[in-house]
Amino acid sequence: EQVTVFAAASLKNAMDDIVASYQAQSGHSVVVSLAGSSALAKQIQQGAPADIFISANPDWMDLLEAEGLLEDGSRRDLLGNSLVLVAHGTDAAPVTIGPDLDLPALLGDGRLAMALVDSVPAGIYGKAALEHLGLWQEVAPSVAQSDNVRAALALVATGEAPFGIVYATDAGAEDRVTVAGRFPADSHPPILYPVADLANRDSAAEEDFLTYLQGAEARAAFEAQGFTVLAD
Amino acid sequence: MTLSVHVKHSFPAFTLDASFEAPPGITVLFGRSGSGKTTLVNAVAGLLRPEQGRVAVNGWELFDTGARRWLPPHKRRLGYIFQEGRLFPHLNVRQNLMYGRWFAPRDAPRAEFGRVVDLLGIGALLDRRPGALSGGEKQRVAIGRALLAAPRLLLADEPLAALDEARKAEILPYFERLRDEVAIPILFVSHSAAEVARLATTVVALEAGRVTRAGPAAEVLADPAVTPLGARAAGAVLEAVVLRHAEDGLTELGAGGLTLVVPRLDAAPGTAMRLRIAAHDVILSREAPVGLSALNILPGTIQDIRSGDGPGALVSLDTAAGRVLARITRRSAQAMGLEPGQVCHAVVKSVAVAPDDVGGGPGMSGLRGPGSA
Amino acid sequence: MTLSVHVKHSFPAFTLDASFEAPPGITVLFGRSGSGKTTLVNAVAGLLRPEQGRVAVNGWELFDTGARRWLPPHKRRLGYIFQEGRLFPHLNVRQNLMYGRWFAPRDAPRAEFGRVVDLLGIGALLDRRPGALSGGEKQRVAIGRALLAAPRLLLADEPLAALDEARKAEILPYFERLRDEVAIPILFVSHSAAEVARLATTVVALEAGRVTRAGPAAEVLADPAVTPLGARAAGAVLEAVVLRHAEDGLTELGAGGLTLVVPRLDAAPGTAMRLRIAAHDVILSREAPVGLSALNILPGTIQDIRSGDGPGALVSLDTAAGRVLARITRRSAQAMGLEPGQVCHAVVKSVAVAPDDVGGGPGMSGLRGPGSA
Amino acid sequence: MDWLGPEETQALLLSLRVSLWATLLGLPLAVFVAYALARWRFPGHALLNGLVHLPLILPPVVTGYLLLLTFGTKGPVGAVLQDWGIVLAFRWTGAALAAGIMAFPLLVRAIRLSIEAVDPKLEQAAGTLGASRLMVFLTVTLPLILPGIVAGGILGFAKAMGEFGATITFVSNIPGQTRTLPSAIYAFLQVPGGDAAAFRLVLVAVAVAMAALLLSEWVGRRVARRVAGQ
Amino acid sequence: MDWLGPEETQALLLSLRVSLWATLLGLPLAVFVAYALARWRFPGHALLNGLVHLPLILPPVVTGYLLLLTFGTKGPVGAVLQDWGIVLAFRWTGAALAAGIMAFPLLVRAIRLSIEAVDPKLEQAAGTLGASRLMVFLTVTLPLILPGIVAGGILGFAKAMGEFGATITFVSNIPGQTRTLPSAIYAFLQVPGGDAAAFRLVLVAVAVAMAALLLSEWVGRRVARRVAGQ
Ligand SMILES: Nc1ncnc2c1ncn2[C@@H]1O[C@H](COP(=O)(O)OP(=O)(O)OP(=O)(O)O)[C@@H](O)[C@H]1O
Ligand SMILES: Nc1ncnc2c1ncn2[C@@H]1O[C@H](COP(=O)(O)OP(=O)(O)OP(=O)(O)O)[C@@H](O)[C@H]1O
Ligand code: MOO
Ligand SMILES: [Mg+2]
Ligand SMILES: [Mg+2]
Repeated sequence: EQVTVFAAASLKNAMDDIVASYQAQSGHSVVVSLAGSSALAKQIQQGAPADIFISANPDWMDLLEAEGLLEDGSRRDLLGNSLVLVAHGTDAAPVTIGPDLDLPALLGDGRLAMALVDSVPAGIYGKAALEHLGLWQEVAPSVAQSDNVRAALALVATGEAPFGIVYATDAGAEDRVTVAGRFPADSHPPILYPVADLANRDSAAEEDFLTYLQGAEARAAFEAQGFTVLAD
Repeated sequence: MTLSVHVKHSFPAFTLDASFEAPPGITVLFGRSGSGKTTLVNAVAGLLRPEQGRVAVNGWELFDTGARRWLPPHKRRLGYIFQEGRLFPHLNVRQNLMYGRWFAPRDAPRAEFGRVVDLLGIGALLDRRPGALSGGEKQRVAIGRALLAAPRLLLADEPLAALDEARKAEILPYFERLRDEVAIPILFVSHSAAEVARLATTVVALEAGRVTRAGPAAEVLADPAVTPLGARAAGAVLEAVVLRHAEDGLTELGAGGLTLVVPRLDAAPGTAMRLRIAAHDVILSREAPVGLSALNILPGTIQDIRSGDGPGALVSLDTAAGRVLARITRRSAQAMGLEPGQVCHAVVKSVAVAPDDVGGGPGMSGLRGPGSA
Repeated sequence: MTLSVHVKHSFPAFTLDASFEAPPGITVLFGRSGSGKTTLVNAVAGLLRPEQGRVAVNGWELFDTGARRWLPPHKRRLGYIFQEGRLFPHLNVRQNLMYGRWFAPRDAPRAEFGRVVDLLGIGALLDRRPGALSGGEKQRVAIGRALLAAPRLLLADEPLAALDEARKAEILPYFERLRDEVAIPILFVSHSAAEVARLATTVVALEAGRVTRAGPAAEVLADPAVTPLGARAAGAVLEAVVLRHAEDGLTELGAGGLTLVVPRLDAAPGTAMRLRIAAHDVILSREAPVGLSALNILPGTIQDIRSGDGPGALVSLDTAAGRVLARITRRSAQAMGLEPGQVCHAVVKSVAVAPDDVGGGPGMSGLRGPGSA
Repeated sequence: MDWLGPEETQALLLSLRVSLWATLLGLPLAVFVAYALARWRFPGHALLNGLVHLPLILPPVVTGYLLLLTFGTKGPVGAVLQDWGIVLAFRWTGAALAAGIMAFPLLVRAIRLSIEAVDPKLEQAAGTLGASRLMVFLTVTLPLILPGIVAGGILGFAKAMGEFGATITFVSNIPGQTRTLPSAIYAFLQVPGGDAAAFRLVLVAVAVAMAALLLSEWVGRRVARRVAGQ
Repeated sequence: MDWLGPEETQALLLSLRVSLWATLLGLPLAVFVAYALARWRFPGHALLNGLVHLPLILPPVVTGYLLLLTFGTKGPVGAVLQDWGIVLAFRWTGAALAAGIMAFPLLVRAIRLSIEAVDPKLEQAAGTLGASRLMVFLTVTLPLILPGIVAGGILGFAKAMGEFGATITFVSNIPGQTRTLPSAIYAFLQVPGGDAAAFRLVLVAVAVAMAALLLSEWVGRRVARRVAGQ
């Protein structure tokens, strides 16, 4: 049997590993469509042949839920993530992220790279965190917004922007940047990746894979990429 | 009437308003550059939709703005030789030539491909593309393309302008044959006096978009008041019959009991011919001249002497062979004391009756073809 | 030599290998369609880079493959009248005409704009674009464009082919004036016997890419062995001086003590002229003829009688006015018992010396301009 | 293609299939539309012209979203097509539709330019020789605009090979069905460490497109020589 | 534009500025490149041709990334430009560069097609009349290819108006500097419930592009009539 998973593109590496091992052991086949959460959600609204949706953004999942497109009770918060401040270069000095951080001084006339602060989750979380810390007002004019976290990270990696705010999962694997500091978890709403079974058709394989996603092997794969696994 | 044309159309700076009726044969349209010849032909072809008018060929209406009838060009069964070639650049010469045939009805009478190709001397070009042909080569292919389209109406806009005299002399008889044998009506634009004189059944003169004169060729060309092609175009046409071919390369023709000598013609004795004698090639003599190199001497009676502003005078002479025109100076006319009613001799050099001016007469279908010209 | 041309070039199915030297004046290139005329002119213009050759104008080398010299076309100071017009579609007629002037050196002698426009009758077209001009109108604009470019070498590829006789008659004198007054070397392609006879200083005959005959016009045209333009081209050129203008519209010319009468010429008494008498316009008479309408009778001695395969014979007669050629039938020659050495009379109708065949002679710069022709 | 994994090979082959179909099916329609725009005056001319250019003007994501709304299984057109057994949503056919629509303005412009360069006098000449309007088009206009069709075709093919935004929005990114080369590249770029793999795929895309380009240049030159009549 | 907020008006004006500059600056270079590709044979012909088409073939994100690597302040070209005082990163100038590069293949193709349709015999004629190659180009070729330039221009302008992926990747999204209409639209589409706002902006983009299109049609028709010589 085949299971189609619509997953946020940032989960690619983890999903690749999980799917490979799941297929080997279950005999079912799993295809994963990777795109932005908004695109995937809209496609599901339009009747996409997806069985499972993993969103990088609770809002889109909320929407689908409100429209009754989710299997009742199937929604779980699968993963968590955290925000970090990255700096260009391999030996940037660590900073403490708190209300006292003089971010403007740190930036100089450089830019702070973020994902779109009003529409892309990483940007929304980042802005919320900065606002919570009282830093947003002074830094807002210096923010360069990218359409996704990876593009923001690329700006820091190439040195176009001296600093950026990205997910911890993204920062780890890029060796042209250093993690200068971590945002306190309470400085922003929890970063959640909800998963749900979609209400179109059901199969045993679908249930099976959902369970597998929350199992130990999946957990290892997710954690290897830097995610926090929330399901239990 | 074979060809009935009534066309009114205005461009910003030019108005065409032309009407004429023409019998079977070749209708030659002439007039100065910009007088509206091409515009008129385009209207007949359907490439220009005139504001008003009616054109019919052999009673078949091509369009009639009054009756709101309009045949698109491709239904008019035309062979149009354009003033500017218009060969298809992406097709080779052979394909250009065959183009019209693809669309002609199966049962249409077809010109023979090989014969047309030979006539036009384009056999060596068949596999080439038009892009690198010489000016005359292009024009010849364009002629071939129109001839091979099995047209019911042939439109030829200065088809021979780019050709050398020798080539012209080869192609002209083919048009005559179309006129006589195949009996396709032909609308032919020409600037050349020789072509007009030779081919025209009907002559239509255009000036600034209007027809200034239209009528049978012999009549229009013999009218001293009309010398639209220059003084050299005036002339008379005689009907003659081939008598015999002499060994010295000359052919003797009989016309009204008189004998005329011309360079050898390829026509069997007994064949009826049309001879054109240009007015400027005729010398008049009061007495029967002797010891002259000119072989043709036609006695006759002066009908009329017309003189215009210039130094010339046009004398019409009634001879047993028909009316002959002579263009002489007023001074000579005075010196010789010429008067209507007098007897006089027209002296015509045999070589002045050149091949260009000899054509098969109308109504002799099948007797002479281009192959024998 | 003004114009020195040596060109070798091969196309897949055609090879041009032509050499000639021409003195100042107009060099007329003729030959059948496809004989290589345009190719040769293109090589002179630099539009074709021949495999081998050298072209020089008044000693100025345009190219020499031996010396690896190559002037690009725009440095050659040309006025090229193309066989196919090539007007700039995006420019109006005035801009087309002025185009060459933009690039000519300031101090180049310039044809007067208004005069050229008047001559060509294109004054009413100046603000129009070429797209909707008639065939002849386009050609006239193309002529104007070349003339106004202040060229040092004029190349004219059948410039008059699309024009009516009247228009041709108006334009021809202009080329003569260029030849005589402005003294620009002109390479002129023509199929027309009248044009060749009238304009040519030098005649170059091409056949299948090779020069078959090249030499002074009078010589080539008077050579009965060469009748490349058809029998009608043979003729002789006489030098004459204007004597007086009679009231009856005729002009009397003196040539070697003999008087010739032609239709009125616009040239002051005393002006030297060149008259061409076509061989087929001459009748011979053993006796001095009387009572004939022909006004010009030139006594002379037979020099030579040539006859070819055809029925014709070409008789050269030495008269006081110069050599005259007569084309008659062999039959007449026999009947009249003509022999070299005999005295004979050439009868020429005055009107046969038509305007087309009268031109200003060489070396009479400034005496006649197109304005007075 | 040893160094391409099976998924990547799959993406490459899919991209080729999608782009070829998009171009091949788009061309006839593009020729028709270009002809109409170049030669006919009709009410709605400006509207049609605008519609053709729309995919160029809109951010690809918007085009994709509009496609999803229209041709999705719940969309007005998609539902009808589905009744006929034609499913576009989330199939490679839908990817071809998206690529075709994104490439369409490029096809039309190139072809229209060529049509406008055809001398109507040649078409008239064909008409006088008995060719109906359709035959004139087929025997004269069409061969003469071949260079434009080739140029438009390669432009469209290249665009289709690179199309991403509209495709991923309309038909998602399903391996084997709708995961084209650009979508695969996108996915690699979204995760840490994917750059190398992404650039390998970029090289593949470039190589393929270059090959197509060279081919089209060669064809174009032959065709042009033919049309120039030499 | 009452119903557009100040930020949206800003995005619209920025998009117009970026697209106009991208098109206007791209055109002369496109004419030069198109001429070289159409008329000259030189080593690297195929390479240049490929390079021109590259932005079409690559997913826009990749193009944007390559731009970043090349024209960023740390990139080889960007660093040099910065020494000259030209900064592209995070500036509208960079957005114009991205848009221009994405539009470039469209400009070049249209113009190249037009150049190939110019009868070299007219250029030769100009040469015989004394015009040097440059003057022939300026007085004959250029006016004759104006329809192609107009067509390419509008195509490029439309593409520039819609360009998003390369722009946002290269110069990010900074209100007033690099937040173009498509960036704004994209942002709205990323949040649930943003459709309405996005579609309002889409309508604005469409209206502007349609106006440009109508203008170009009108200009194009005038120019074509001029060139057709009537
Ligand atoms: N580019 C070319 N490639 C191949 N053959 C050519 C090329 N240009 C001319 N020819 C051939 O060379 C021959 C001479 O051509 P050219 O144009 O010089 O003739 P022409 O004497 O000017 O004839 P016309 O009086 O018909 O204009 C022709 O047979 C022509 O087909
Ligand atoms: N489409 C047009 N728009 C405006 N004027 C035109 C158009 N077509 C022709 N004319 C004008 O109408 C007149 C007649 O043109 P036409 O082509 O019929 O002349 P023509 O008798 O064929 O001349 P030619 O012997 O020079 O070919 C010319 O003055 C020409 O400029
Ligand atoms: O129009 Mo795009 O930015 O090539 O998908
Ligand atoms: Mg005409
Ligand atoms: Mg020629």
